[in-house]
Order: sequence, then structure tokens, then C-alpha cells
Amino acid sequence: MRADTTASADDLRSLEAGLDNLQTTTDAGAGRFRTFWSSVLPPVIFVVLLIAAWQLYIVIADPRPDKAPSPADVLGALTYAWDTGRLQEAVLTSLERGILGFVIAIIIGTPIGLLLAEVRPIRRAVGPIISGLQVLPSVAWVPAAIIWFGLTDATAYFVILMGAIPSIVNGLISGVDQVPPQLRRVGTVLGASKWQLATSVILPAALPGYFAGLKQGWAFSWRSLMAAEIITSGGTIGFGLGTMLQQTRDLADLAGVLATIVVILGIGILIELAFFGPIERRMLRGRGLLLSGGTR
Amino acid sequence: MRADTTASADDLRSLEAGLDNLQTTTDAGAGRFRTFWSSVLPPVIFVVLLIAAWQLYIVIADPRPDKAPSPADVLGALTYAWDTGRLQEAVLTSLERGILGFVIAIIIGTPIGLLLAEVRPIRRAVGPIISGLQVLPSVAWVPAAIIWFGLTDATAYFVILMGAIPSIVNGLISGVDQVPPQLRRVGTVLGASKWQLATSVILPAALPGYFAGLKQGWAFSWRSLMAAEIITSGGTIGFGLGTMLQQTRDLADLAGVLATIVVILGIGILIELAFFGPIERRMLRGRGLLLSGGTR
Amino acid sequence: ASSTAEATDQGPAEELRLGYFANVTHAPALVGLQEGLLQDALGDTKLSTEVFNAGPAAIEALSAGAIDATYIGPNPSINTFIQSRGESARIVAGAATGGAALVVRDGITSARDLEGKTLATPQLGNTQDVALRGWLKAQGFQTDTSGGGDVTITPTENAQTFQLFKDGQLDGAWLPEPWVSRLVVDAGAKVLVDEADEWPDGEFPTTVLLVRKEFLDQHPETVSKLLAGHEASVKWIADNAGTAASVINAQIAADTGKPLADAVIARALEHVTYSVDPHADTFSTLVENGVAAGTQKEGSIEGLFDLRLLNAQLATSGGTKISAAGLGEE
Amino acid sequence: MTTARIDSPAPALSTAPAVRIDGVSKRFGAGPVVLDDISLDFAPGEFVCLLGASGCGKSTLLNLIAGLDRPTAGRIETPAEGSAVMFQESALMPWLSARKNVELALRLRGVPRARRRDEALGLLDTVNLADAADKRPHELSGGMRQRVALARALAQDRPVLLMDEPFAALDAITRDLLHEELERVWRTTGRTIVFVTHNVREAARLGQRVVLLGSRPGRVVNEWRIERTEGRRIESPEVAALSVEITDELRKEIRRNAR
Amino acid sequence: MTTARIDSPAPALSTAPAVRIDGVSKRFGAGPVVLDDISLDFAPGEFVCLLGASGCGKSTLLNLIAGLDRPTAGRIETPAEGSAVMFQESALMPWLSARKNVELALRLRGVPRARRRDEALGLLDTVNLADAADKRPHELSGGMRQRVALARALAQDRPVLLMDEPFAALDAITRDLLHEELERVWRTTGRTIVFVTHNVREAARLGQRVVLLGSRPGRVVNEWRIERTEGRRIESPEVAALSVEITDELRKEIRRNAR
Ligand SMILES: Nc1ncnc2c1ncn2[C@@H]1O[C@H](COP(=O)(O)OP(=O)(O)OP(=O)(O)O)[C@@H](O)[C@H]1O
Ligand SMILES: Nc1ncnc2c1ncn2[C@@H]1O[C@H](COP(=O)(O)OP(=O)(O)OP(=O)(O)O)[C@@H](O)[C@H]1O
Ligand SMILES: [Mg+2]
Ligand SMILES: [Mg+2]
Repeated sequence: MRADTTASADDLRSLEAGLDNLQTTTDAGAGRFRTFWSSVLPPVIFVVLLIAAWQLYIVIADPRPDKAPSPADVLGALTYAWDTGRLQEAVLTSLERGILGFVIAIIIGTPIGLLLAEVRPIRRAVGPIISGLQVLPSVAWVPAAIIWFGLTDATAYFVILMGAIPSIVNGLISGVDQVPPQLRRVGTVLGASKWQLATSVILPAALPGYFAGLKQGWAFSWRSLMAAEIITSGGTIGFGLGTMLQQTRDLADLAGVLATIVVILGIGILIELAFFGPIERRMLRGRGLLLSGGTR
Repeated sequence: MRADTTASADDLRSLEAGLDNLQTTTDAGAGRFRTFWSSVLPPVIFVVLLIAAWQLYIVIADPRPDKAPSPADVLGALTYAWDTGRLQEAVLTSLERGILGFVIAIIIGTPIGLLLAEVRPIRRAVGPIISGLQVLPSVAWVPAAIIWFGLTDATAYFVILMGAIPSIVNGLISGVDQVPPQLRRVGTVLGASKWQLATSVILPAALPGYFAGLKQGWAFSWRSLMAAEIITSGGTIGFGLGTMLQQTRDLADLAGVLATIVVILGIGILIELAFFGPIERRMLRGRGLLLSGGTR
Repeated sequence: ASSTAEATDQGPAEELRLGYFANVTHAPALVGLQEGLLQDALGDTKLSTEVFNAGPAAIEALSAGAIDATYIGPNPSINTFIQSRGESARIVAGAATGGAALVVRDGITSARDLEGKTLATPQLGNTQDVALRGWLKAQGFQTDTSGGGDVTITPTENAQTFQLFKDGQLDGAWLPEPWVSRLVVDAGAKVLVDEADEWPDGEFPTTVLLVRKEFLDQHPETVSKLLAGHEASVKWIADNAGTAASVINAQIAADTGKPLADAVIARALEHVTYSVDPHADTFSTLVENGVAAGTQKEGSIEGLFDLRLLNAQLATSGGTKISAAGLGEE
Repeated sequence: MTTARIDSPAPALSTAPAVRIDGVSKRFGAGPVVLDDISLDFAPGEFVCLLGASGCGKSTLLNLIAGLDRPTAGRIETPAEGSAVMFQESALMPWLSARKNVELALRLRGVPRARRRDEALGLLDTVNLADAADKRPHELSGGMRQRVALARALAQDRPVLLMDEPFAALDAITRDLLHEELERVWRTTGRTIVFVTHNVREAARLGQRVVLLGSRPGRVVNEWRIERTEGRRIESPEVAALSVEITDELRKEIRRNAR
Repeated sequence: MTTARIDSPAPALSTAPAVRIDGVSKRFGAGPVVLDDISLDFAPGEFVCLLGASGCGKSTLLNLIAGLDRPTAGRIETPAEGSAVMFQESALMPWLSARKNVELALRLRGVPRARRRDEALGLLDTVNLADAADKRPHELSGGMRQRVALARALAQDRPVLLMDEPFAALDAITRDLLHEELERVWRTTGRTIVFVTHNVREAARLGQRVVLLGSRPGRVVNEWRIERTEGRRIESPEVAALSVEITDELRKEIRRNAR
């Protein structure tokens, strides 16, 4: 009974190896391809069915085409806009504005967020105002911006900034807040200086929250931009998707309106899927925050 | 040594009572009043300072009043709008529309959300579409809605619904998803029928997520409404805050524009603070999900 | 297209909802309201009105069934007719001709000077927008609807155009009255092209009276009465040249809260002619111009006019029959 | 005491077993076999501890007995009334007070409304929690929460109580107390208890019978029966002796998985 | 073995203590007194277990020694190099692999870049984790994570190692193994270890000296010294005997708080 009481080092090693093997399961991410299909196919089928139902309605009820265009009309409007080059120009203009505005918002929002997250008194005073600004529909800034900047691109950028900056700031703040206090303490115990603590511990730990803020900031940028473009069409403001939407409305061209909505939706989904999605998934997976599988 | 090996029932009772006392600390929520002041005072001071700086700028730089009105001008515009009754009318109209639209969105969104949360195949097919719709700026619906419904209240309601319903649906879905599987299993083990499981376990457990969805849905309602009102001013559409904003802009009355923005911001903060805030805090506190204290 | 079966005559309507702009080119509506001529003609049918700022909004209201008839420019009328394949509305009369011009800032004296400049129009695809695009094309300039080309065309709301022109951000605009006069009188603009010079006889439609097709089918009697009131208004303006300006201005002030300056309205009225003739013969040209400008889908406007009621009206009042130029019923 | 203890080393074959597991195997989808041909009989009133390393399939087996999942092969016979289950996390409804949590179980059992309150308070008193009846789960310590969960399981009034590492997340002091509490409850109610753990001493302290499961696939490796179960404490020398024996066997099993 | 063990019951007064706690009291703000006039000396190379019920102030005392907080009264003397700390949660940086986590400690200690990698791998090998060096924390089991945390604490190369319930969240099998691992590390490195726990048996199994703290306010209630520390296992009879003794004292303390 006493014989193996003191496990030799080797003994311990083999025991630990056995336990480690039992406690870690390496489930291979097999079936990725299948997951892709099983997550992409159903919505595609649903959309196809939806379009079929729509077409059926058009054929059976034969409604006025200016009130209910057929899918083919919408497709026609889309190809027409493409052929005239208007579509490309609108997408490029809007994307350029949206991305540039978003980048400016990041450049402005990040230091503000850091300042607010780390300096208590400033945060107490300014934090609620920033949260309040998030409640304000950024479209409300459009009329003021028009008066200040006229019908120019500056108006669009101003509205984007007012929409995106509060999100980015709040994202960074909540990211820093969610850093487990344990990690800060470990950093301190390991002998990190204030600067090392910030760069080696707090910032990387706050990344998921910050990124969520960026994602939301982008959504707000895009929303605000569309609103601004719709409202401020005219003047020297460039031709974006919102302008196109407004113009197709002016021409009572519902097929064109729906085509533009489809493009706006498509771009939103594309940026989410092709840009933010992979980065976020990689970051979360690297931290084990992403449940494997799942519908989202 | 063997004497107390078998602890008598009484013995156990006193031991457990001692341990329970040691492990539960009843920290009284004292200093609530103090927390209130320390959280309300700093932002108020900050805002007052901001206004003072603004006034100082006006006095020193003396800019064109149509480009930079003084705080007093804005206050004047506010009282003028109040005295003429336009302010009250606009606030009431917008609030009525916002709240009614929001309620309709809840009524439509909740069953859809439940359906999607509980029926896998439907969710697979429809879920991504709903998430996609959340990416689409609801302002993009305004032109289509105007063509369908003209410049009537129906347009405003349609845009509100398109903005709010996806949020509410997604909130409910994520609320149901976040129900710990353990709770479902406990429900099953306790012998709950399918209906009892839904009403006694899943729905109450999903409440926080659902409520978060409602809150976001309201924010979207309000945003969409403002956008719709600004764009669709004219026609038989009632006189709301967005219309007021558009009208003050048409009159190049920047003081009026800023006054309206202040009102929109104020209403947003008020509803958040006076309606959603307390309900959410009560719900979260009842479940121990709210850290006592904290800045938010 | 045939599913909406010919609706039958349901007698006079209880209410007629009429749309118009608070604009000098819509003077028959303004006068008709101010002097009560429209309500007098409609008799028991209640008249309610709605003021619009721009054509699309009026068309949308008409399409959504929120109004039954509206004073509006010819191009939006063409637009809705083509988009709906003839199911939305009919032009039952003309209202105004003339009264549109290209005004520019000092220093621009010929078409050549416009290269690289920025010009405004009230709305993409509206009557003046199409006119400007057509005219620029005739001058050899390239334009497109997304703001590119040799001359930038930026559809901008009229009030905004006035402001931007004063601020020096626009070099000119093709506008209807009274905005031409406002820019000339209040902002120092010069008329470069009067649209009247571009049309044979100098006659081109600026405003017509458009009626929802369903309403026309169901209540021809009411439309008839409306036409009577309309004709009376047009006649009233011709007969009261001295007081017309102040009556029109009174209605504008009632609708927008601000009257026009006397000089502006006086100048504006000089350039607009009011007539019940919609000049149907010019519409084919309008469509061609629209298609060429890229603001108009190709389509047939055959059937756009329904002048039977107007001609019946004219027959009793001794006027001459007006032609639909083969584009509809006479 | 109205206990139904079985002190004989072999279960009394005269009485029908409370739970009969007969050649049960389980695999999830196309994964490896988790449980392989397990046969076990639990006598009525028996306190059985299922012991094994992480991932050996203890929870899977318990879920099969509870009827939360179905075996791939083999049969499981349980009392018609079903069994009560307790999990590692108390899994109390966070929006209900301790009393309401117990009342929920009573309601789902079909106890009429009028009697629920008193019965719930009585059950909470058995676990010495009458004072905390109106507290919400988050106001209770981990040990108190598990006691509420125990009261809730008792409220189901089933002959079999299945427990899946109910005390694993508790601190040692609380755990020792709850061992005594659970033993008391077992002796007074005479339930059949199946208790899953990977704590050898806990198994040796609580069980009348300890079943050791091997890993990959889960198989019954060995079994121990304890004759004198009264008056045990976790420091008792007989518990220590049994622990050493079981530990050695368990470590052999673990080492088998070293590569 | 290059251990610096002290087998005499009283610490050798000839050597200066590694940690000296002198009349230390602590209260947070206006709250009640958490620690009340605590005086303790820990000799170099000593393995001390601090034992006490929940909330008695064990973590508070450890934080004071670690310099993460300051006492309200009294003085604490620690080695100039400071001390390494290990917490209940491993608190590894989730975005860094096991090796990088250890390298972070080396970097913050000032080890030049070139040597970090090898040193980190060496340290991971001491805790038998060389194979898992490139895994991220979430790919490791709880026990493996705590071993990485131990390697990281060793990387700091401080004479004193403070441990706040490092094994409380682990399952029993893993915990037993880590006891052996920790004892091995202690014997080979000769660190002074202060180990906080509320597991009486763990304290009796690991410590050369067990200090029992009372609750509300935290005071030293009693102290035990173990003379023969080699060859102990948690089932050893001497550990059991000591456990019974300490448990009785601890329960007395707990009962004192019954009302
Ligand atoms: N629903 C499931 N789908 C697929 N595999 C599963 C499922 N549930 C459990 N497994 C696998 O079955 C094996 C046994 O799991 P189980 O939870 O029964 O182990 P356990 O003995 O309870 O472990 P622990 O002590 O960690 O609780 C594990 O390898 C696990 O990965
Ligand atoms: N930062 C703090 N502010 C106020 N009170 C605190 C703080 N930290 C600890 N306390 C209080 O001090 C007492 C001791 O806490 P401590 O965490 O040291 O106990 P512990 O012995 O480590 O308990 P456990 O075994 O549960 O970890 C508790 O009553 C706790 O509420
Ligand atoms: Mg398990
Ligand atoms: Mg502690």
C-alpha cells in the first residue's frame, strides 16, 4: 500500500500525460464544407422561393407595374443601372465615403475611447454624454450639417462621424471594462510597467469588445451615410447609392428603387461576411470564445 | 477524536447556519443617493462647461448667427416653438407614432421570433435573412414606402416596422439561445410538458435577451422614424419632430435646428432612462446579473 | 393590365382631393382657391387640397390614392403614365405654358462659357431638368444623370438652389417661375436661355391638370365640374390682369407663410401664359428629350390625354376644340 | 429511522432492482463508442457511486438512466415514476426564489396549489434552509444553492435520485458538510441514489457500493462494496484505506491512456 | 535534492524570515475589519498553508504580501525581488499560447529575447507540458492551465511563491496529481511557498506548517507544524489524523458564526 505512495517523477509524468489525453479532446473541424452548405443553402432556397412567390403574384394578380414591379423588372433596372455605369459609380462613391468616414471615425474615436476608459474623472463626466449621443439618430444631424457645410461631401462625412464615433468609443470602453481584473493583476505581479500593462495586457484583452464596437460603428456609418445621401441629394455632393435611391424615387421608378435597396443590402451583407466576419471569427476562435459549429 | 464523527442533526444545523452566514454577505444598498449624485453631477457639470465655452466663443469670435447661434438663441428657438405649440405637437406626434409603431413591431416580431427560435428548419432558412435585414439601413425603405403609401403616416409606420422587427426577432432568438441548456433539462426532468417548458422555463429565462432586443428595437424605431419624418415631410403626414427639423432647415434657422436636435436627444435619453433603464435594472438585479455599483 | 376592369360611373364624388404647388405656374389653382371658383364649380362635392413642393411627391400621392387630381408638370405626368403602363392617370387639361428659363451668374454670356460649370434643376426628370439636358445636348455638351459630363447637372430643391446660387456654389439653374424671377431680382442672375425660344410658337406646357384614372372613370361628372372651375380660373386671370398678382400672392402667402416680393411676382407673371390647352402636340418631343436625357424609360404615351370632358365644356362655352394630337381621346 | 439499508455485500436478489442496466452501449453520431456494454443492477435504497476520470461517460450513463437520452444498444429499466436528477450546477431558475423553485417542482408533479407553499417550506427545512426561502439564487452561496437543488429533487418524490457531481464546484468545507447532509437525507428517505463523481474519497465516504468506470470506451473496471457505512467521515481510516486501493486502480486506468 | 527544508518544529531563528508580517490589520473603506492584528514569520524555503473558511480574509492577506494592496496598520517585509503569485483561475492571457504566456513573464523580468524561448520550453517541461507549448489556453484542460500558470510563476524566479487556492477549481484526480507536482517543484527549487486553501486535507497534505485563520475578523486561531513531510499522500493516516484535529477546530470557528 505504501509502495507507490511517493510517485517517482517518471510515474507522475506518465500519469499526467494520461490525464491530459483524457481531458483534451481534439475534435477536428471536419465537415466544414458540409456546414457551409447546410448554412448557406436553406436561406438561398428561401429567397428563391420568395422570388418565385413574388413572380407568381405578378402573373396572377397582374398589379400596376409602378406599384409592384416583377422580379424581372428589378433585375432589368439593375442591369440598366449597370450598363449606364450609374450603379458602379454610386457603389464606388458610397463605399469610398463610407470607408473613409469610418477610418476617420476610428482615428478620432480610438484615442477618445482610451482616454475615457482609463481616466476615471473624464469618463464620469463625458461617458454619459457619449452614450446619449448614441441614442440620437444621426440623421438628425443632417439638417444642421447642411446648414454648416452646404450640399457637399463634408455633410456626409460629418453625419458619418457623429454616427460612428460614439459606437467606437463605447466599444473600446466596454472592451476595457470587460478585461478580467485578474489579468491586470497578473500583469502587475509579473512586474509590468504602466505602459507594458497597457500594450501587453489591456489592449489585447480589450480587442474583442473594441472590435464589436468597430463593427457597430461601421453599421452606423453605413446607415448614416445612406440617410445623408438621400436627404442631401443635390448641390455638389457626389452621386452615391442614397442619391440613386432618391433619383429613382423621383422618377417614380419602383423597380429602380427596389434594385437599389437590393444593392445596399448586398453591400451590407458582403462587408459583414467578407470583412468583419472572418476577422472576428479568427479572433474569437483564437481565444476559444467561439463555440464550434452553431448556427451563427 | 471519534466522539463527534457522527455529527448529530442539530450539530449539522448549527454548522450549516454558521457557514451560510459566512458565505452570504448582505451588503446593504446604502449610499444609493450618493451614487446618484456622483453619477449625475459630473456629466451635468461637463455640459454646463460646454455651454459656457460655446457662449464664450460666440462672445469672442462673434460669428455669423446663421452659422453659429448662441446658446441663448437655441433656448429662444425652443421657447418660441413651445409658445406656438409646435414643439408640443411635434413631440406628441412623433412619440405617438414611435410608440405605436414599436408596439406593432413587438406584436409582429414576437411570434416570428418564437417561431424562428424553436423551429430549426425555418430558422435556418429565414434567420440569415432577418439578420441581413438588420444590416440594411431602414432609411433605404423610405423611398419605396413613399411610392407605395405616398406621404402618409403609413410610410412612417412601414419604415419603423422594417427597422424594429428584425431587432426584436433577433433579440428573442438570441435570448432563447442563451437559455442555459441545463435549465431546459431540469424542466424536462421535473416532468414539464412542452407547453409548461416553454411558459415556465424558456420564456422567463429568455427574458433578458428579449428585453435587450426590445431596447434595440426601440432605438431603431426612433431612428427610422426621424429619418422617415425628415425625408417625407409634406403631404398629409402629421407634424413630427423630423418634420420640424426639416422645416427649420428650410428656413435656414440653425438655432431652431439645434433646438430640435436637443429635443430629439432629450427624448431618447429620457425614454432610455425613465422606461427601459428601470425595467432592465430590476430584471437583471432580480437575477443577480447586475453588478452592484459600477458606472453604467 | 386589364384586370382593373373599366370602372363604372358612380355619379358625383363626395369629395375631391386636389393637389397643387404654391407656385406662380400653378396660378389657376391658387386663384381658383383664393376666389372660391373651384368650390363654386364643384357644388356639393367637398374640395380639399394638398400643397406639394415637387412633382414626385404629388405623383406618389396620386398613385397611393391620397389625392384625386393635381396640377403638375408634364414630365412627371408622362413618367407615371409610362411606369404604370397607362393605368395611373390622365391629363384632362392644360394650365400654364412658358415661364421657365436658364439663369446664370454674371460673366457667363454664351453656351460656350458653361463648360465645367455646375447647373441646378428642380428635380431629376422634371420638365426643366429634361429641358436643360436636351438643350445642353443640342449645344454639344455631354451630361449624365449621376453628375458627370462636361456640365454638371445637380438636381436640387428650388429653395436650396436659390441659397446655393447666392453663396456662389452654383453657376446657374434651369428653373420655373417664380424662381427664375427670384434669382434675377434677388440674386442678380441673368437669363441665358428662355425656354419659350426653344419651342415653335414659343408655346410649351409647364403645368397640366392630371386626374387619377380610377377617379376619372368613377366620377366623370365631378371631373367635369373641376374642369369648369379650372376654366373659370384661367379666364379670371386673363380678365383681371391688374389684381391677379395680389390674389396669387395671397394664396402663396397662405400656403407657405411668406408672400413673394412684388417685383418677383410681377416679372414672373410676364413670362407665364395660362391656358387650358395642354399642347399635346409637344408631348412626343418631351418624351424623346426625356429618353435622350436618360431620365425617362421608353414607352408609349398613347392614351395619356382624355380631353373629352374639356372639349364638351368648351363646346358649351363656345371655345375651340382642343386636339390630343393622337395621344388620347378628344 | 425508516431506512431501507442493505448491509449485505451482494444486493438482495429477492427484491427486484430499482434500476437495471442491461448491456448498454452509447455512441454519439459517428463519434467513438462512449459507453461499451455496461450491465449494472442497483437495488432499491442502495447508494451507488459511479467513479471515473474526465470524459469516461459518467454523465452520459446518468442521462441514459434519467431518460434524457437513449442508448445505442441495450436496455435500461427504471421505476415507472421516473427519477429525480441533480446536476453539478444547481440549475435553479434565477428569476424564482428558493421556495418558488421548489414549488415549481411540486407544481409540475401535480401538487395542488394550496399545499405547495407548506410542502416547499418543509422541504427547505429538511436542508436547513427555511430562513433563506425567499432569497433568489444569486443571493445564496454555492452550498446553499445545491441544498435548494436537493430540496427540489426531493420535491419530485421519486424513488431514484441521480446526482451528477453535485458537489464538485463547492469548497471543501461546504462539501464535507453536504456529505453529511446527503447521508442524513438518504437514511431518512430510503431513496436509491446514484452518485457520479471523480473524487475517490468522496465515493469512498458516501457509497455503499463504488463502481469504477474505465475510459475510452467507458466500461465497468471494478466494483467495491462497503459493509459498515454508518459513522463514516471523510478522514476515517477505512475510507482512506479504500481510497488508496481505488486510487491505484484508477491511476492504472489513466496511465493506460498516456499515449 | 537541493532543498532547504526545515524539519525543526520552530523556524530556525538564526536565518532572517523570508516574509515577516507584523501586526497587520486591514479594512476596506468604512467596512468591517477584515484582518485584525496578524503577526506571522515565514522562514526561507518554508511551505506554509493558510487555512480558513470563506471570506475570512485569506486572499486579502495574500494580496498584502504580494504588494497588490496596502495594510491599514502594521508592516510587511518581503524579499526585495518581490514574490510570484498564482491565482485560483489560471489567468493566462487567452490570446497567447502556453509558451508565449511563459515568455511574457520572462520578458517582463528582463530576460533577453534570444534566451526566452528555450527557457520557456524548459519551464514547461518541468511541469510536463513541453508537448502542449503551442496550444492556446482554451485548448488546455483546467489542470494543464494551472500547470502553465505554475511554469509562469516559476519563470519570475522569485524566492517567494504565493498561491491563492490554485487547485480549488480542479477535479479531485487532477488536484491530487498537482499536489505531487507542486511538492516536487518545491523540493527541487527550495522556494518559500504560501498556499491559501479551505481544504483541510489539502493543507495537511502539503504544508510544513498550517495556519488556521478565524473569521470576522480574520485572526490567527491556531497553528500546526508537520515534522515528517516526505512521502505523504492525501490518504496517509498522519494526514487524516491531522485533518480530524484541524477540522474540529475549524468547525468550532464556523459554529461561532452561527448567529
Ligand atoms: N452530446 C454529445 N455529442 C457528442 N459527444 C458527446 C456528447 N456528450 C458527451 N460526449 C462525449 O462523450 C464522452 C463522455 O462524456 P461525459 O460527459 O459522459 O463524460 P463524464 O464522464 O461525465 O466527464 P466529466 O467527468 O468531465 O463530467 C466525452 O468524450 C464527450 O466528448
Ligand atoms: N476590495 C474589497 N472591498 C471591500 N471588501 C472586500 C474587498 N475584498 C475583500 N473584501 C471583503 O473582505 C473579506 C475577506 O475577503 P477575502 O477575499 O480575503 O476572503 P477569502 O478568505 O479569500 O475568501 P474565499 O475563501 O471565499 O476566497 C470579505 O468579507 C470580503 O467581502
Ligand atoms: Mg460529467
Ligand atoms: Mg479568496
